[in-house]
Amino acid sequence: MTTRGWITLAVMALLGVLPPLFFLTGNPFYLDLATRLVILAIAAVSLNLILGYGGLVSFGHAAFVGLGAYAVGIPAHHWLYTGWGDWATMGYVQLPLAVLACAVFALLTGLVCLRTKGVYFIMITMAFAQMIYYLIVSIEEYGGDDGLVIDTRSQFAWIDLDNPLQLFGLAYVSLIVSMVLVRLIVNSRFGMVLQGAKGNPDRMATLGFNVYVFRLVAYVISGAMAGYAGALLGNFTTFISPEMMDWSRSGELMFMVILGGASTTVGPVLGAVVFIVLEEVLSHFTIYWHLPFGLLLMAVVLFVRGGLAGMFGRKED
Amino acid sequence: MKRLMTMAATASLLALPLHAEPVKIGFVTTLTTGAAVIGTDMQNAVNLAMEHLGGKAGDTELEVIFGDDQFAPEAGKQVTDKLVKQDDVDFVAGYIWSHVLLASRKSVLDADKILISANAGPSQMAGKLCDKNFFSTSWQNDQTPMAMGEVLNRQGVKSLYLMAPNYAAGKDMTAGVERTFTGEIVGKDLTKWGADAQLDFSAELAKAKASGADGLFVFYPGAAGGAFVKQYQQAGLKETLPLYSVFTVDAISLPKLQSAGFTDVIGSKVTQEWDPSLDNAANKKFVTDFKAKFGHYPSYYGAQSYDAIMLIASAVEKVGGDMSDKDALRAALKEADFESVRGDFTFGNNNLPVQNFYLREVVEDADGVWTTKVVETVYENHVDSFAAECDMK
Amino acid sequence: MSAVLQIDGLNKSFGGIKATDNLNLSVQKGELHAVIGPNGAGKTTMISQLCGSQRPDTGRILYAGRDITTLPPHKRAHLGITRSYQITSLIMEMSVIDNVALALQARDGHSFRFLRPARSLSHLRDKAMDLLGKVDLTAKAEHRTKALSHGEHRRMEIAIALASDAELMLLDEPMAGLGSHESMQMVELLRGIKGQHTILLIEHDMEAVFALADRISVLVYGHIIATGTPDEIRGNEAVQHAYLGEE
Amino acid sequence: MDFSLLVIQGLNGLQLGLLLFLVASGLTLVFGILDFVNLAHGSLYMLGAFFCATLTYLFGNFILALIVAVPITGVIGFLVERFVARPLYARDHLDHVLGTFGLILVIDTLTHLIWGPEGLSVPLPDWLRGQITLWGDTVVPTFRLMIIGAGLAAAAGLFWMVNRTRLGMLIRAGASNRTMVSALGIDIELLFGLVFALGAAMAGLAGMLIAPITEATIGMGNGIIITAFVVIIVGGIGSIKGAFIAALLIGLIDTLGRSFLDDIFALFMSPVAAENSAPAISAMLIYIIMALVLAFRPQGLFPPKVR
Repeated sequence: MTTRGWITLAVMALLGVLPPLFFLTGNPFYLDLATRLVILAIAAVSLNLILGYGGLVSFGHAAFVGLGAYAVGIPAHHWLYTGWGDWATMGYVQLPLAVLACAVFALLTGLVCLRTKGVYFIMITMAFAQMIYYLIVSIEEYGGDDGLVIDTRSQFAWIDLDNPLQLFGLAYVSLIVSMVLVRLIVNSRFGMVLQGAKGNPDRMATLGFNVYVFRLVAYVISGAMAGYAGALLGNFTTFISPEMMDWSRSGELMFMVILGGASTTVGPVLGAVVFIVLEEVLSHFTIYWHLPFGLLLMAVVLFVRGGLAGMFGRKED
Repeated sequence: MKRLMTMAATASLLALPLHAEPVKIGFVTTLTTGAAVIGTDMQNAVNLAMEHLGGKAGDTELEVIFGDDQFAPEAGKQVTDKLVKQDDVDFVAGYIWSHVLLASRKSVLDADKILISANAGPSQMAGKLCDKNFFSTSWQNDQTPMAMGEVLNRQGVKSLYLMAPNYAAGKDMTAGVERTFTGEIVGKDLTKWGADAQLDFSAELAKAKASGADGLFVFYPGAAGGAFVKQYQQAGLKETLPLYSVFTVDAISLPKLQSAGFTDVIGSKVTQEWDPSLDNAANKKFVTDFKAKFGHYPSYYGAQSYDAIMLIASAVEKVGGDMSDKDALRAALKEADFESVRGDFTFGNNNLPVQNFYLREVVEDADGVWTTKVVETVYENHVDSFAAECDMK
Repeated sequence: MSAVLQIDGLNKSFGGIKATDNLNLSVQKGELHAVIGPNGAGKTTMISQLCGSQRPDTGRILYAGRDITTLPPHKRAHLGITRSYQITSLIMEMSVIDNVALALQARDGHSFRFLRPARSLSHLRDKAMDLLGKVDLTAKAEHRTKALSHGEHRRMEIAIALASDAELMLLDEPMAGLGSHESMQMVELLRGIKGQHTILLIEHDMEAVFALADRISVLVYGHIIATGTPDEIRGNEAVQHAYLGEE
Repeated sequence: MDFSLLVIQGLNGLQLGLLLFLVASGLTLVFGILDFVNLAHGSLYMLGAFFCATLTYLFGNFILALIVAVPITGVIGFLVERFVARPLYARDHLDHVLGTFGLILVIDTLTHLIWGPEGLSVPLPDWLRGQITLWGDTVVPTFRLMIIGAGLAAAAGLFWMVNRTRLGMLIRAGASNRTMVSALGIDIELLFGLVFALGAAMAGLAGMLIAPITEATIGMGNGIIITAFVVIIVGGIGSIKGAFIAALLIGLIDTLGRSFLDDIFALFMSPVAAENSAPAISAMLIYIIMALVLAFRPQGLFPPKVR
């Protein structure tokens, strides 16, 4: 196994074992922190599919996360206040709804966004995210700017999401599944085309690939995965506000991917770990924690090419 | 043997208060972004209260841990979670913003801790979502603008234009003035709020002027207040469209308005439940010491935060530092047996204060510093409109 | 003989400069047709229009009798047109064999497969190894493309063009930047595939062109001034004047 | 709606549009010539406001402070180019976005540390505090007219510089062809630094002009930077003319949307729903416009001729 492989294994093992230990030793907050971390890592993994492997710099990925969370919050809200049936709180309804809503949103916006290139793509993905942001703000029923309290978590027969350990477990397993899924996709024939299009879209077109369609499919898959992460996030925070879709949140997801190492399996997870832990540690010491944080961000961009995962061994995937 | 055990038990009971853990208070407010100016004022008042208490409630040590909500509900909820779960605080107090309080509410109440608002007063939490563990040392959002509506009626204002930020409290505030104002509301604008709030009100002011209203009612807390008042003066609306504001012209915005020389604000009238000129011993001590220590007048945010700490201290002292008996603790809190800067302090059925609301006027004090003084009492022992919707007795 | 490629009155300008000026050309099935011309004659612009990455302002391009003037590149590829690039245009981050396998994958049409690892598909891998053998790159198959030499890149281009098994191959200066030994290798390589595909070869290396081509067209200022066998072109005065004379 | 209100809102929109142009012009120059995405451009706008506020208190004169603060902001821009932007030129846009995102955090926090959280208000001289009567009861604040005047003057100066001077010629040449400029034997690094400084000074000026209205506050740049990006994308990256037209367009649409959208919505929905949704929808308008423009003209309204 490669160095990178060992690191992946070590990171995932620690991530699976430490948080429950924290919980059992009377530090429930650290389990919460880890749950948030793992959920954001899923979103980062999904972003890595298009950003890392596809070369599509989406600056609006937080919109999918937010939409996914609202797909949990809105049915739960109607269940409580407007008498929707119990089906509205079922996880089997809410999670697929989150995935589907984000897939549709990705399809519709991707159709337009993918016509553009480079920085135009960066900005138009952000523009669509801002539109969704303001759309949610304008809907008074769902709390507008104030956000929406999710009174009931998604209901499943076999798992109780009100139990922090079980919620973490679900998030952790989801993370592993999403990592495996992305790895399979990028190594498949589809993934080869996607990566080829990142390296040289003109060449791919002359070979006979309709690059636009491949990118669109990747964009939809990535959006749907981020939506799933959003649904988990909604269940975790039991609160959702448009703030979650702000462009700076999309920037944070991008940072996680780049910090950890784009187009590597473990990169986004590593990035999420470092990001969340640093945020927690620095903000513990000072309210001015954005200063060291920003300096670090600049240092990573300036000096650490290929992210943290890039520092260990050659890129093999 | 049995006697020995009893003695040991008695001894340990006696020893308990001495060795007891300090009672921890989490205090959530805004310490970063432009709104940190409010948070800093609250933080100062809390520290002053702790100083006045000598860090103790009776024999029990008090410890305050501050949390920064970054002016965002999600961040506020996160920091609340941390205070509840990691720092294991017994009280969570503070909260400037209604939407932050609404987002954080569940985290505190689900853990069976005591939640005390030192400012935010969203209507839901006074009514349907009232809770035996939730107390407030401020008000319900609607009350202050209701008092203003009453003042407007008395002054014979016939039509009114409303402006407020587009968030929970902004909606409550406009609803409040509409509740009591008997004239006509000719227009209303809700503007973008949050970390990148709209601060240029040119379009809205032009609309307000064109509406031909007799008066302009606004609610712009914090830094936005100063910005609004300036633009109001620059637009020259003082004669044609008199300004009636709540939570906008205060000890936060006045120093900046004074330094920038916006003299138009002198004489403008606002409603509030507290004023630095209120004549009681606790208030005199608070205002004098605050000014001595921080060099400027405290705001009502500070006053309410001071009261929140004093309320907690009174209850902790009553139960002898024993945080395990929640019923006793709640009863002690409900008695509100402390020296409030507002004078007498009593809770209504929904654990919100039943209190006076005053009309106050911006004046220059003896040292030439701009501040406010009480003109008249608008409401006496006012109960908020949502108390009836609360199930608690 | 039938014309595989027929170009009628093609025009393309960039901000006042006519890169292609009323260009007419016909390429017969199975021939190796070379296009020569001085620098800036508009050779690459012509290729770009043929493969669809640029659109002509006016004119028509017929492929096997069908009008393909407005077809996007990937559709032309499906019809059997492939190109190599003058400036090496490979996917540098990928391995050599992956580059070739992608070209094969493009042809076999099963690219919306999401789960099965592409590198485990023997029908693609084996064929790719065969092609790499043809261009003498077997030993470098698993190397990263970036790490290869310029000459090796040029040979990869040919392997990729072969992989697409195209009816019409547009080769844009395959000898560009090659040393004399490498050039000879390339000539041999092209001689080996000549006749199996219709080839439109754009090349500066006169020796190679006259050794390989069945017919030659001379492009000057975006316009074809002469077409004929190598001998005819050698003897053409206009060509000598306009082009060979300048050399 | 009456005519007088429409005129006033038009002026308000013009004022917003001109401020946007001042921010966007630097952004589009830096983007067009240096091919550098500078998210931290908004921080220069904020720094301009804070410098101007501090100097106003120091000198006791707003105009003097403005004149001194503009070059200071330019110098800051020059330094940002030297130490942050230059090492990133060879990288892709993603690295630019992340690097300057970090810079925003740093500058915002430093501002908090230096000037405190409460922000600074900027006192205006008496002659700028009043109002000017256009006709009848149509009055506008003097200072807002000054913003319009200063904005137009700065725009005219920029157009003159870009179209009539040697530096401008180089800038235009650089926007369409970088290699050509370096082939001309120009000190390309100095040119880049100057372009960055010029952009910073323009953004700083915008911050200085808005500060007496809204105060200098932390994070004030983060709202405008996104709008400025929308402006340059709609206008076409690298095009000053495009930035100007798009800025005015977006300034007007935003202002008119805020002014009249709730009345329009009230025609087909309940007044309460209209009040609540109108502000958000009017905020959405500019993004909708951007998406529409990009959907039909993926390079913006005035794409640079050759890239």
